[in-house]
Amino acid sequence: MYTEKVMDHFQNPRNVGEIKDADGVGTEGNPVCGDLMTIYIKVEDNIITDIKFKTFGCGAAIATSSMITEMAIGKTIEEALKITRKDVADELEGLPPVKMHCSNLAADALKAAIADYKMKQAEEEKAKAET
Amino acid sequence: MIYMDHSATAPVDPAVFEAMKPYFIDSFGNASTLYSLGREGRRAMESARKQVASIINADPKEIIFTSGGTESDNIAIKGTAYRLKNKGNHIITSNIEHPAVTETCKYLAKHGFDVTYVPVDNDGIIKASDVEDAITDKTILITIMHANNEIGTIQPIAEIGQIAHEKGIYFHTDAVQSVGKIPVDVNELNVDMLSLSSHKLYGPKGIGALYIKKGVRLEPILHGGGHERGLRPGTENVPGIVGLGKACEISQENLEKEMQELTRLRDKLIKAVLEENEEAYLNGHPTQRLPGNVNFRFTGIEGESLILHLDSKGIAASTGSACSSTKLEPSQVLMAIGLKEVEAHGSLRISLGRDNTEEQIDYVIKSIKEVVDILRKMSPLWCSKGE
Amino acid sequence: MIYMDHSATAPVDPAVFEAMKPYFIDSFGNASTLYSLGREGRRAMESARKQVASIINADPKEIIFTSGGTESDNIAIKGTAYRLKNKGNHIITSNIEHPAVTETCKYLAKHGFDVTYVPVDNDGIIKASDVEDAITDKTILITIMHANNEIGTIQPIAEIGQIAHEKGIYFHTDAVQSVGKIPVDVNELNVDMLSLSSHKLYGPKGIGALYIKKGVRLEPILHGGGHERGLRPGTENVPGIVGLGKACEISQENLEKEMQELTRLRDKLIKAVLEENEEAYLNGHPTQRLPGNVNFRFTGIEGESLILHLDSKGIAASTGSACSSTKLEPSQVLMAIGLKEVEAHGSLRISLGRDNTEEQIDYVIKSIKEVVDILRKMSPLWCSKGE
Ligand SMILES: Cc1ncc(COP(=O)(O)O)c(C=O)c1O
Ligand SMILES: Cc1ncc(COP(=O)(O)O)c(C=O)c1O
Ligand code: FES
Ligand code: FES
Repeated sequence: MYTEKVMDHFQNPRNVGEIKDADGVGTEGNPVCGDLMTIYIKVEDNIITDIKFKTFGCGAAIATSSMITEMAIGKTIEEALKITRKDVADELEGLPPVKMHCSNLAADALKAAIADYKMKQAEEEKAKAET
Repeated sequence: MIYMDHSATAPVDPAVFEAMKPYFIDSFGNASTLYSLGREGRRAMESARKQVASIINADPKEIIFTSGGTESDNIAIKGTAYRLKNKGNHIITSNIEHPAVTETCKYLAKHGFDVTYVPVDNDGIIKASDVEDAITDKTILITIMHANNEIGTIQPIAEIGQIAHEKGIYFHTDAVQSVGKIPVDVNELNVDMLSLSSHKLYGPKGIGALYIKKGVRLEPILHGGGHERGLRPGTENVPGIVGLGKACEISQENLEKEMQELTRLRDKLIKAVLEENEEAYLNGHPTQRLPGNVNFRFTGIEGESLILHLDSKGIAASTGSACSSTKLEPSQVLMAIGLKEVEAHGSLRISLGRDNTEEQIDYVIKSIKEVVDILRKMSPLWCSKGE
Repeated sequence: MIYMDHSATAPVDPAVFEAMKPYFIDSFGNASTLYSLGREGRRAMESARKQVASIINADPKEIIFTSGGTESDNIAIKGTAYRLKNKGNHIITSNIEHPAVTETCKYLAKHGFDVTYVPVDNDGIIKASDVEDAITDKTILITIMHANNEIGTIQPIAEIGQIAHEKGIYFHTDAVQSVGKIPVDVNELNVDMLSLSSHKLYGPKGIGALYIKKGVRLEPILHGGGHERGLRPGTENVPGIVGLGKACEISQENLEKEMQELTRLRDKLIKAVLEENEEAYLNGHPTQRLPGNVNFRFTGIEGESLILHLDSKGIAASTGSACSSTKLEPSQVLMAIGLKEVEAHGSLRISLGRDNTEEQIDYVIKSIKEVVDILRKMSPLWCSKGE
């Protein structure tokens, strides 16, 4: 039921792990199936320079996590925010219909990590401004 | 390939295939015709009926052939409900039945019937007294499975049968997972109806049987040419029927030996996996379970990923029942034994069969450890505790 | 043995058997599982679905697999009736349908539905205008067979479909006898549902299909694991499905050639028997009939005796439909074309197939003459006129 590309990313996931001093961390749970994903990003000059993930979930969840990290790395924050679930699924050469929601998980976790980064940025700016 | 999903389906035994073969091309006659070719088919069918009856200690007249376990369950449950609807509208079942039973009960619940779902304990066992307590003067049917398809637990059918019998309530058991795996005797079990399915015991797919105790009357759900005493019309699937008969004969002959060997392999597998993996658990009862059934869960691991990784190592296993393999909800059976959603998503069912060897078990033990380690490395639910 | 009862059932084509073989023992996986073995089964199933769709010019998504013609008919008719019961309760059918349709309609008639049985003319043909006249504003379903199983008459399905279509009424046809025998195109026929059965076209027994036009919604009659879009739950009979697919492919390829050859043999048989035997008659329409179907009656002769005598000469034929071969009532189809009871008891159906040869036809012509003469010698109905 999965494409070869999905199986490749599932079996050899890229960028598995954590980033201890991440600039942004996003965790999303999928209400449909109870799966869970955390994405860690490092950002330098508005560009995602490092990205890692941890996922508890089905084959599609793991493959989409892996895929989105490859797609996001090297992109600016703005570009990364434009990655949609459909882009992830397309890049994997398709997902079975019942598994389309799995790509949500990846897109949402990335957005959450970026939001976390922006929030931290804002806090830092605020702290800077106050001093 | 190492096949360890015998609860989903089993390969046809070569001797079963040999028995079926003549009925495809040579003795292909319609069993309801008058001429010799048709009579050959009928004779073969009637001797298969004896073989099926024998494995459950029934009379051949008490067996009708169906297209499989699902149809047998449907005929038994709807057949009773429609027949006895003027007597009462209450049905008792459990909360760990196969969808063939659960969905049929849900359907009836939408059409004027009341259904009580008796719970199981944390080991997955039903208490006969809970069934007894659920009985009302409107109860017309109790349907409780003999052995569960996911966690392999064996239910106290004889005890429940005794109760049903005393109260004069029809009692059906779905024995799709137990026939050919453990002793099944319709008299000892005190059942009025019993479903079985050929492909679970090394027979062909698309054929099953329903035991209907003498005197029990059911309303048919299919209508047509009056075959199988009007309860199951349609041109008889002679090769399928012959295959089912032969499969029953072989399973009956080897039952004792096979039970012993599978129990030994099962217990070895359970012991090793629980020892070698942190936070690994056995779902279901430790001993009151099918000889070939093992069902694990591993904290922080999701079932589908486990299955896919094992597949790439050449091992075929499953998360639970085959029908739910493309569904997203957690297993109802695992929820019923009190697991949390996230735990219920992480199960691995390994169901052994007569073709499995000790070396295969060793390889599976090793592979599970490897896969569990890989998946835990990428699990956000594990890292938080592991290191 | 000379087999001339192909309308009852046909032998499995050796190429069909070869196609099925791998799915019994090697690729036996449950088609609903995740691992490779299960995926093999699913792929085989989906390519069989294409083959079945192709022979009736449908989309593969419009095909569900069932356990045979009887179940297909039941799902179509009950599925529509239960689904649309709030819209209306009137069903139109004919008086020459197979019991799978007739008995289903009778059952519904006992449960609040009104059924109109449209008559046939003396040749066994339904008039489309009679169907039109029977329509009321409560009509929810018309179910008329494509080709009759006893007398082989081919009905004006496209014309009836046109009428049903214009009035927005669901139209089902039982095409169990026609698929693989004459061209069947669901678009040309204007049908919403169409039943077919594998063993009638050299496929295995115990498998069939139902075409359900895109957009048509039915209530299932079996409940369970959600297979076949929830309309036909139960572990998929992969070898059976593969066999049906292959059988469709072969029949589609050879259709034109086979029709021509069978029509030639049929007409030779009809001509010779009517010429050589006194008071021999053809039941059904002389040309608007299945290429392989012949149905005779001989004054003063009872059908069962005829069949048994022919059997002892090595010829397998039948009195009519196989399901009624052990019943005592005269054929409803023959009564419907206006025969007297005693005539309706005396029929001989010879249904030819792709394995029959010219020499066999010659032998059958000779044998019929001999048997008719023997039986007439001992018939009180004949001696009174003959000499
Ligand atoms: C306990 C139980 N009941 C019923 C069934 C249905 O049997 P089948 O798939 O042969 O219709 C199964 C297997 O699928 C089962 O495990
Ligand atoms: C016209 C017709 N409809 C339905 C059926 C039923 O098909 P099956 O016996 O495969 O269920 C038959 C044959 O028996 C038939 O000839
Ligand atoms: S099934 Fe939920 S993320 Fe894949
Ligand atoms: S005399 Fe034999 S069936 Fe009537």
